[in-house]
Amino acid sequence: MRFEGTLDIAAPRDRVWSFLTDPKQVTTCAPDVQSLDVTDPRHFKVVVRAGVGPIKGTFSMNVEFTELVEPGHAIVLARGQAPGSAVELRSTMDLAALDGTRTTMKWASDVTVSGMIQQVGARLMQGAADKITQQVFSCIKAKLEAPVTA
Amino acid sequence: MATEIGGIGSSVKRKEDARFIRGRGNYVDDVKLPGMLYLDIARSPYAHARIKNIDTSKALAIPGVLAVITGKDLVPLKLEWMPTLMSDRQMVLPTDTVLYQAQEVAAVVATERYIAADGVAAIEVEYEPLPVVVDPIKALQPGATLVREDREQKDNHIWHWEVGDKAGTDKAFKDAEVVVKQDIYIPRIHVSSIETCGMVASFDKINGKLTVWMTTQAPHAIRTVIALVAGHLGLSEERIRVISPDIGGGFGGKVPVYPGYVLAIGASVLTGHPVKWIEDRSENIQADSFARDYHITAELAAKKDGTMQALRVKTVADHGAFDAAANPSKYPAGLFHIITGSYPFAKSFVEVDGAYTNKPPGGIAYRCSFRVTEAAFTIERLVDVLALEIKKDPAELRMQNFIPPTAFPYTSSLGWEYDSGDYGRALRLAMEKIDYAGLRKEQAQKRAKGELMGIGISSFTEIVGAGPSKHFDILGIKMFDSCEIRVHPTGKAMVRLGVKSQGQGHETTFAQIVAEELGLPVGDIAVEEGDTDTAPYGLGTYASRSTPVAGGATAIAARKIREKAKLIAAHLLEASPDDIEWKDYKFQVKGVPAKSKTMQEVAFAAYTNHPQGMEAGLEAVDYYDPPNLTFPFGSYICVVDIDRGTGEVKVRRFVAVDDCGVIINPMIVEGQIHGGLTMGLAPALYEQITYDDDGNIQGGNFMDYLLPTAMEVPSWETAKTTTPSPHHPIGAKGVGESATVGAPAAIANAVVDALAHLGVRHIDIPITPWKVQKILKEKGVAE
Amino acid sequence: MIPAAFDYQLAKDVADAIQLLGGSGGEGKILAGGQSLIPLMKFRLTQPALLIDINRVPGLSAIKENGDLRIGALIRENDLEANPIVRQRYPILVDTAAVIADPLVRNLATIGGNLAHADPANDHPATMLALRASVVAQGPTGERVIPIDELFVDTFTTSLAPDEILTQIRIPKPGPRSGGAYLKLERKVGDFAIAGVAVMIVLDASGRVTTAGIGLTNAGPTAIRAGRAEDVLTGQTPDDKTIAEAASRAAAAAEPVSDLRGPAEYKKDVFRVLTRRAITRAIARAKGGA
Amino acid sequence: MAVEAAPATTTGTKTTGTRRMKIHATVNGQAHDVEVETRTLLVHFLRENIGLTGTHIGCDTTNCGACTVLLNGRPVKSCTVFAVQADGMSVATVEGLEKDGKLDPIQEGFHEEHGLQCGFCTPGMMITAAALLSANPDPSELQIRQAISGNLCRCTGYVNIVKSIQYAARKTRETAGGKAS
Repeated sequence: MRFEGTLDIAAPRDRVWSFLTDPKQVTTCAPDVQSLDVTDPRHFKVVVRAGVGPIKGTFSMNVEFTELVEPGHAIVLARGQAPGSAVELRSTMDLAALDGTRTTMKWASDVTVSGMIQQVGARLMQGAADKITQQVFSCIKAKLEAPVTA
Repeated sequence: MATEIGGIGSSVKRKEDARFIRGRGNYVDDVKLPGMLYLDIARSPYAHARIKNIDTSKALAIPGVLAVITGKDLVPLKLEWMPTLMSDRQMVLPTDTVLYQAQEVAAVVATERYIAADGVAAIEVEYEPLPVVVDPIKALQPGATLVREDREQKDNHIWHWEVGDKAGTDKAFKDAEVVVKQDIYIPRIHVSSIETCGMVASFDKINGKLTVWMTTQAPHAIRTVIALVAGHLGLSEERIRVISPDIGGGFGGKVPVYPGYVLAIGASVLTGHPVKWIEDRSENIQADSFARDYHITAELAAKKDGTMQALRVKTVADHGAFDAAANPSKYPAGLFHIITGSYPFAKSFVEVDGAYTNKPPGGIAYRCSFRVTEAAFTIERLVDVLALEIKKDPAELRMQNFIPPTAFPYTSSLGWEYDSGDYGRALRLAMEKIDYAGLRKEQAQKRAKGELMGIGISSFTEIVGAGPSKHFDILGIKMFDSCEIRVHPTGKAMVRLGVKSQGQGHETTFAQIVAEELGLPVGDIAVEEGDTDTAPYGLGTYASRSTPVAGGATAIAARKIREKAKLIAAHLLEASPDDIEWKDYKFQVKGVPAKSKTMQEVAFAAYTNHPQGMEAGLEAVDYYDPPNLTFPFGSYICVVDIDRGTGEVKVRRFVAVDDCGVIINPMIVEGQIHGGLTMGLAPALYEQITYDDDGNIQGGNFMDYLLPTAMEVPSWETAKTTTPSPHHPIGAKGVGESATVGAPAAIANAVVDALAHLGVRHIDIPITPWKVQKILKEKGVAE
Repeated sequence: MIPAAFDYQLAKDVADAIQLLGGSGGEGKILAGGQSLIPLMKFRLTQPALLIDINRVPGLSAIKENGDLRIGALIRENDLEANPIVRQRYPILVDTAAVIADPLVRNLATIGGNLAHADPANDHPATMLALRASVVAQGPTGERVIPIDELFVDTFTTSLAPDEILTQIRIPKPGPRSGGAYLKLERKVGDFAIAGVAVMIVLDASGRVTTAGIGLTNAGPTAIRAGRAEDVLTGQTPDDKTIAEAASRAAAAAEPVSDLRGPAEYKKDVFRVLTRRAITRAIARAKGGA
Repeated sequence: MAVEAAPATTTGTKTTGTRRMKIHATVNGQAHDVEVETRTLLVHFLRENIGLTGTHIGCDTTNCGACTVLLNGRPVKSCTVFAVQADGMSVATVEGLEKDGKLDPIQEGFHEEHGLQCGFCTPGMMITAAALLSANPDPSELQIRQAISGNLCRCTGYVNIVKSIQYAARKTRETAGGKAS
């Protein structure tokens, strides 16, 4: 399943860049994070609970920034599984500075779900993945636009 | 007299019902042993991936989880691979790469069923997904993703197999007045017997004996395979006992050896405890052997007047990650070359190529002998395509071409010798019973009003009873079958067979054969099967072979007993054996019917008063090597109505005329036909397993794999003709699979017939409402 | 096949259930019929920490009529289908209950669960939209009535608060000359809908439609009301043309997904066909036909 | 109906319920008091705790009906009910059909009309038939097919199952009519 979109974020590009590429910050927008374990700046493990309504899987995700090209291009590959199911998320993000205070982020992500969740919930997959992806990216926008507290 | 003793031809009520109707059946999951542990299996969500790490720590931390077995643990025991029945090999557990979704990856052994399931949920496997190939046609093209890295041959081609006169056939096609060609895809389906597969394995460390209760249709063959796989661990064949208890339906799905069996045995040997493994339905559908999945291109050459001359068929067979089909070893495409069916093609040529894909392994029967439904469906669809091409009534075209009754035994251009047949008689009876002419009139009237009604015919010829030892073996073991009969002093008998019923009623039908041959009441004859410590060696029950092969062994074993009994009778009647004749189920002095001895009297004498110099006792065993296969046939006609708004197809009527030679028990035969027709309707309209491009199974549980309920099935109408098999001891041919072979084509032909006036020639099964709707829209006749 | 472990608590009454639900920190689930919840638990797709069994809660298992029809949330589908009041004056409810899953599941499945689960494939939501019903929700601070149009928020998500329980369904009393019908196309008995259409029609003395209700099953993330299709019928004396127009508007409102139950385009067309057939049957029933 | 909450398992978190519970259930007329895990499915309770293996498991998605039993007289799929829900209730399984050595007309019908082959779906079919006939002593073929539409059979093609239930209906009506019961 493929989703894409563009976001206008009222925040300077370097701030957006440092938010997106810092596991501790970006995972605050992941759904229902249970634990985070950063192995190195480009690799981290995060356990999330994602799903739709009562159907929820606890996924332990291995995440890797496969491409980091300062200041505006990043690709992240997240692969994880829950009992009997597996999910893979590949997202590309491209940042363009509109001006000193605003950035446009063009994003695209491919989500493949396989195993039990995909079979039993096949008819709900498209809707669920779309919703979760939108939540993640609007959360990133909100966090970045929030006034920088001391 | 036959009816009093319950012999051949009488509808004896089933002896095995007594336990089933009381809920006292003894299926594998009912077996409970002291100290029994439970095994459950963790499976891959990916269709092709490298296993980077298996973390079993969380699982082992659960109280009650005793062990987690992975591929690495099997390597020192040389159990990570096992042979398939088609001399390929199959992983028990992968050591580095999974090749299909739902493949076994690790096994948990725990003290309780629920704890084992918790253990499976706690196993964390790190995968690195690899490219997937699911289309066998693409798999055979150069550069395709390689499924099997463990073979020297670095491509996905398994085998090429062909039969027939290629040059002669090509010439016939060049000279033909009419040629019709049709691509036919017969989708992947699954037997889905209501009982899934399972085993209780119990290894006794003291005397080194392994006893397993398992869902197998071929207990002896399995015992030999276990000895081959685990012999080096001390599990030699005399120390293995396979018990196939009551089986909840098999249909071919319980012939193969599945990894779960080997894991349960391994776990029992390791722990010294009995270990029970019972798979869930999703595991059964997603990982156990599939059926069909044939990509066929078929061509038929004929004269303008409809005389069929030549047949040319090319097929790609999708076998998944390992060739785990259950065919006789010389026939990688089973008996597909019965595809000339009921018609005397002068020239024919068939070729099949097997391909690996990232899907579960297999290729078992699904109630259709070996690839016989694929063959019957193709020819019976192709005949209708020809009928449409030359605008001839499909019944007339069949009648004109049938192999005439006088031509039998008939040798087909693909090398089969059909034992007997009378195809015209069966079709005529079916046409009478359903009022074919009246239906055509009704169809015309309906068509005038824009209503869509179809009439479909299928006049199939089947090939069962594998088979003559000249050509038929499985892993080298010849496909004979066996029967051992022992008559007790009080005239009761114990019969033991090398086959194993999964619902076909052997305890009744085989008792009837012995009743007929020995004149003993059927109620006095006990029949046992499935325990390799007591039953004579046999190749098991599938491909409708029980009656043709073990039935032959039973009749001949009984006749051996009768020969000895005759000598005893002569001794009792103080007459020469030459003056004794077996008549009206008694030994009579020729011409003096009053001087006679019953078998009971003779049996008693065999233990109390046998002639000196003769062995006491009255028993015999026979290993029957059938001289030929048997060729049941039939003509089916069905009527369908199509809802022009939703595209739904409803089978309004279905008349099935079957000929399976001499019938032992008409009631049981009719039951086999009802069940077979339903497993013919199911793939025609409802059942299919598909995979997306990532190898994710679609339809891997009963929510989406649609077994028909009582509401989707018409009230089947059946009738029979009887054309005995000349070479079988009692003239019987076997019937378990005929209806599953013949029905899909009848239904598909009926739907195409309903739309033929719109130029429709073919629709692949399953014929779903949206396939039909799409056609109705394109042709502008949708509601 | 084997659910994960959970804490179990039998609720004595509605207040007890609400208190348990409130205290579970969002990890508690109500167990009524269990015919949707337990299958998800067996696949471990949902693992509630606490199961609150309300099957013995009094007061939720009655069907009575005073003005509107009041159906207790614990009414089993088979009891709804067999109820004399329902069979006599609410044939649309009989149509709907009769096609939910299969007869054995319907001995446990409840009408409250069917609505609260908010699965777009469930059948009662569309029917309740057509009937313009409402539901009663009880929470720690008391009871409130939620019009059906405000109940379904998203797939598996309703406007019920985390500590509220759906206790009753209320259906306005159908005036004279009113009739309803529910049609569902399923691949076989026991399946979810490929498409389902509920239609409720009220006619005036001259045969003109005074109110029309059309609800669609499996037509999007939730059951949806085909408002523009209703508008075509309202105020008209229905003839083939208006019915056909209403049917195509209903199809236009539907946004089904392509899946094993067929391509989206096919489903949209089935919505058109079923809407036309359901309107025709509803009108016949409104005029006193079968 | 005594509900003794077994001591709540202290798993650190605030427990508001129990993971194990003693239940009292009457199965085929015999009372049983058994402690079960709350997650124990009714079908496993019957097969493993009570040892009645006549009720079978054929699927994992509540489709096949091989596990059908009567719960307080109503046929339900016992794979989709927790044993704790049956506390204080009566359960009837196939083993309870035969009374004092006399087969129920349904059992007789399935034998006489060859209504079974492998026998695996038969217990569920017969329990569903028993519930049907107690509600409708003279069902039409369509009503029978509707009633068993939640029970899958792979062997018989349903024709003889319908005949078996019709046989049982006739036999029950005859005996009911024959003697003033």
